[in-house]
Formats: sequence, structure tokens, C-alpha cells
Amino acid sequence: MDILELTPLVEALIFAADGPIKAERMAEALELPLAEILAALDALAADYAESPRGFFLQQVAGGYQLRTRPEYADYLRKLGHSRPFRFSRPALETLAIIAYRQPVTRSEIEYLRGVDSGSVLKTLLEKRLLRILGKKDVPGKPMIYGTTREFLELFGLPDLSALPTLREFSELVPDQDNDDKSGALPLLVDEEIFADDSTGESRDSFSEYD
Amino acid sequence: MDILELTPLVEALIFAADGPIKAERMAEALELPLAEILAALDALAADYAESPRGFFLQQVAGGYQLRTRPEYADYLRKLGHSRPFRFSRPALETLAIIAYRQPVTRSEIEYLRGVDSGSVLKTLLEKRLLRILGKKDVPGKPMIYGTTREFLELFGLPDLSALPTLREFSELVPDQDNDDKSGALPLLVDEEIFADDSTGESRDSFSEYD
Amino acid sequence: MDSYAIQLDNFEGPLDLLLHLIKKNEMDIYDIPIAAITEQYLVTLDAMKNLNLDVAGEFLLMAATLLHIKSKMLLPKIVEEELEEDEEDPRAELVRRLLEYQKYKEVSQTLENQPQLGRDLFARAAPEPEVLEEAESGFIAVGLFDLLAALQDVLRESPEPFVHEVNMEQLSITDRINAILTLLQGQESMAFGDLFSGGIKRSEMIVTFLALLELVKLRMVRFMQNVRHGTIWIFPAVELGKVDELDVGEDSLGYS
Repeated sequence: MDILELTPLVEALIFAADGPIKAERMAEALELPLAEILAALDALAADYAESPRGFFLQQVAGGYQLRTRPEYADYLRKLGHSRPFRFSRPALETLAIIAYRQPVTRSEIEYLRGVDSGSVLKTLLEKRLLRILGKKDVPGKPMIYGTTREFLELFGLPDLSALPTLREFSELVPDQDNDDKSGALPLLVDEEIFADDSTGESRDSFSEYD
Repeated sequence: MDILELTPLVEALIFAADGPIKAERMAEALELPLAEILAALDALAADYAESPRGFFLQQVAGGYQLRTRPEYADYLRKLGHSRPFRFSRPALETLAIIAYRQPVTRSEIEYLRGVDSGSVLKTLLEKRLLRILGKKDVPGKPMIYGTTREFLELFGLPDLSALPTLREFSELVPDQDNDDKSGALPLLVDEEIFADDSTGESRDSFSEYD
Repeated sequence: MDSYAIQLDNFEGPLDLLLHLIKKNEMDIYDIPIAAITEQYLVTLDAMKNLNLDVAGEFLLMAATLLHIKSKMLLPKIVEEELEEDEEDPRAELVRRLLEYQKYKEVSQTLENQPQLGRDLFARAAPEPEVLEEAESGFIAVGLFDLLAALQDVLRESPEPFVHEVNMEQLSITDRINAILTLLQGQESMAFGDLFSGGIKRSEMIVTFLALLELVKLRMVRFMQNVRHGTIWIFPAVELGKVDELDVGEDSLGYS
């Protein structure tokens, strides 16, 4: 392959690699002799040196990698600051439970999740997606949690009644959820999000204890 | 900042971002007027056009991203970069209907396709190409679907208005005002992609893409 | 017959099949000869059945629709002139659906041919390390689907469904109290959550909870938190050597 053709191709391979990539590996993928790859790498390095780009070619860990120029670090860090928060699985689970079952106590959440949820609750409270609605009038006076306006905004919901129900979700693939109907999903099987007639009884009996 | 200095810096910001990055966000991070960023973006695009690189600048999902040139796809796939996801025909059809007619309910999709689309919807939701926008304010409160940012990214679209135009197979029979009587869907027969007066409120949810 | 089978398998649904028949017979989609298309459609369905293909309900529904349209078309049009405004061609809705479907069928092919990220184009896989380290602020938009899916997962994995258990095994609160005190022996404190971890049954949870409440009432343990919303710690409030002598019999607690 012509070096003028090969150079951008080698650049693409390095660009798309998820870490430093060895010259040998590129040679193998392109079915070209290593010498040609090395020549293209030289041409690429020369090209970057001649007309400075935002990144440069670094030989690292036995391979090649494109890296942003160190003098841009400050700007990049600045952009990093507005990196959005990605929900962890525990956070999303906890949020889901609270959204659908509010008002709800921590022990109810932990019962459902089967794990301590204190730190997740704290994070969600800090992110203002949850709020404390008050204390439950049962022994121990546990705090009860609910979602906030910010929660609705984040999910683009006009109000809580716009939350889709699990039944609608399950209906997407009906046969897959056959067994669920019998017991695994008794919480939200009907239209009304907070009323669950199949389990109303047991919910009451549960809440009187906590 | 001098455009000759700014261009590689902008290139670095795009290079380092973990997804398409908006010009506004770069302007903010660099504390520069948007116009300067846009000028640098133009310079960058011109630069890439002049001396072809392994990648090009694509305007996608409201931002900018560097992507490898399509003609290198075979080599990159060889290096293990392929995504194992291939669209089935039902998935593509469903996705197309939703992309053009969003916000749309499942029954509208199924009316158009003539077949049950539950499992396809679920798959597309799992792939994050679709999202639930909320519920339609009609009896039964069906969920309404729309496409995501990931959808735009996958197909390299700057926004929804960049979708390929639908080929109109005809001007329909002129008097179509009575189709609502029959309970049929108001079918979309005009140029305006999102004209669907019944769900005006959910149009807001698209603004995040603009 | 073989090629026929392959074709039949390829139909996405009844509309797809109808479009195919219309094209194959070079029919005018705006003036579909309903008797002819109905016949062809039914023949195809028969062929599908003969080939033991699963003819989905949707195909049968369309057959019924076609027959219905056909019968409507056969009815003499009484006072045609007067009713012409209101009376729609019985085929109109079907034509609209077909045209609409055709549009999306076609554009979905265009979409398929569009360069796709991950198939034809590749973006950078690894963001700069210095960017990754940074503190997080706003939120990545999460779809409602993720919220629902998370809830469904929780409920699936939940130790037991919220259903009323009638044949619950009788667990003694006293036993549980003693077990908790035993656990507390030799350690300064224990996390509240630890008593409920390990996938224990709902009935056990309730008994454990009641036992804890009793212990607090009896001032045998104290609950403490380092920070608000932090982990609840359980501290023994009495000298544990004396525990055995305390009377925590069922009767004194008011439970049986």
C-alpha cells in the first residue's frame, strides 16, 4: 500500500484502539509487512510535528497511542468537571423503589433490595432526587422518603402518575413473564401505581411492624 | 485566542470527550465566545478535508465527534472493534416508525406494522435506542416512545431533522378529514415530521437534542 | 415450492405480504382490485399453512379485514349522489396503511445503509485518563426504561414476594433476642443492616425487627448513627454478662 494511503489508515487504527496498540498487531490486521507500518508511523509522527494537532503520537507500553498535548490539561480538566453523574445500579434500584412505592422507609427499601442502602440514600438525597417526607408514626419513627421535583425534571415527567407501570413493561414481552404473574411481581401489576390490591394486605401487615 | 492556536485545542477537546461534545460546552470551558469555537471547528473540518486523516469531524447528536472514515471499517472490524448488534428487519421498521412519528404509542406502531411489536420494543429499549417519554393522556394511558441520543449517535445524525426524508408515495385522496371517525390513527401524510397535535406537550422532550 | 417457502418466511406481517402481492401483480395501490387481492392473499395463507408455517393471528385478522371490505364493496350503493360526502371508499383505510407502511419499510432500508457507529465508523474508545478522574456533577439522562428495569430486577431478586404468608413457621421473639445478644457479645457494636442481610426470610426479618424494638424498650441495646442517614449501629447497653439473668420470656413481652 502507498504510504500516503497507509498513514491515515494507521492513524485510524491507533485512534480507535482502546489502549496502546502494537505495530505488529496493525501489521497483522492489515496483512502488511511490519516495515511498512513502521514507515507509516514515522510519517504520522513527522506530520504531527510539522502541523501541530491537539494530540501527539506516544510510544507507550510497547505500543502506540494518541494523547492530548499536556499543555491542554487544564482545559480538559475543566471539561471533566461538568462530567455528568452516571447512575450506579444501586442508585437506580433505590430510586426506582422509592419512585414507585413512596412514601417508603429505609427498611422497606432494604427489605426489597436485600442490602444496606444507607449510602445510596445519602447520595440521592444530596443530589436532591429524594427528600424526607417526614417520620412514620410507628415505633422507631423511621424517616419516610419520597422523590422530588428534580426527579421529575430529570426523567421528563409531568407528575408521578406519568410513571409507566411494571405491567405495561411486562406486557412488552408477555410470554416471558408468565411466572411473574403468579408472584414475582405482585407489587405493581395494575394501572394504579400505588395501589396494589393483590398485596395490599401484606403491605399493611409489614408497615405496622417497622 | 489566535485561531491557529485554538484549532488544535478544540481538536483536543473533541478528541478527549467521551461522546459528541457541543460547541457551547467548549466555549464555556475555554471561556471564549461561541463564534470563535465555531470558526475553529470550520478550520478543523477544512484541515481534515485538505489532508485526509484517519478520521473526520462529524456533527452528531447536537455535538461534534471524531470518527474513523467509513472505508476503514473492514480493518477496524478485524481488530475487534465490531459491535455484535445487527438490526433485524422488524427492529429497523419499528425504529424507523418511532424516529419519524415520535412521540408514538405501541398501538400506533402496531397499527402501522400490522404485527405485535412488544418484544422488538423491549430490545430497542434495552439497546437504549428508544426511551419512554411518558404516558399519553388518553384512556388507558399508554406509554409513549421516542428515540434517544444513542439513536442519533448510532446513525450519525446531528438531530432528528437530519433523518433521511420519507419518500411520499402519493398525495393521498384529498378528503381525509373523516379518518378519525373510524377510530383509525391520524396517519401522517404531510412533510412535517412531528406534527401530532394530540401529544404537543411531549415535544419538549426533544429540545435536549437541539 | 422451496423458493415460495423462503419468500413466505420473509414477510414481516400482513401489510408486507399485501404490498408484495400488489407489486407482484402490478396492481394499482390506489384502486386495489379487492376481490383479486383477497383471493391471492387467502391462497398465500393456505400455502403457508401447507408448509406448516405458523400463520400468526395478524395474518388471519387481515384476511377478515379483506373479506369485510370485499363484502362492503359488493353492496349496492344506494342514493350514491347524496351520501357521497360521508361515504368513504371501504378500501381507503387499508390504502392509507399500506402507503404509510411502505414509507417506513423503505426508509428503514435507507437507515440500515446509513454508516453506523460501531459497524462502519468508530469513535475513540478510551477517553483521556485525566478527564476520567474528575468529580461528577450533573446527571446523565437515564430513561424511564432503566428505572422500570431496575425496579423489575429488584422485585425479581427480592427475597420473597409481598404476599400474605399463612403457614408461617412460628419464630420466637425471645429466641431472636437471645440470638442478637449472643451476636453482640464480644463485639463493641454491629451494623443494623447485618442482621437483615444474607437473604433471610421476611418472617425472620419481622421477628428480628420486633426483637430489636424489644431490646431498645428494655434498654438493653442502643442505636447510634455517626452521620444522618448513615449506617445504624447497635451497641449493647448492658453488661453482657448479666444478659442471661434477664427475664425476656414471651409472657413479659406480650407476644405469644
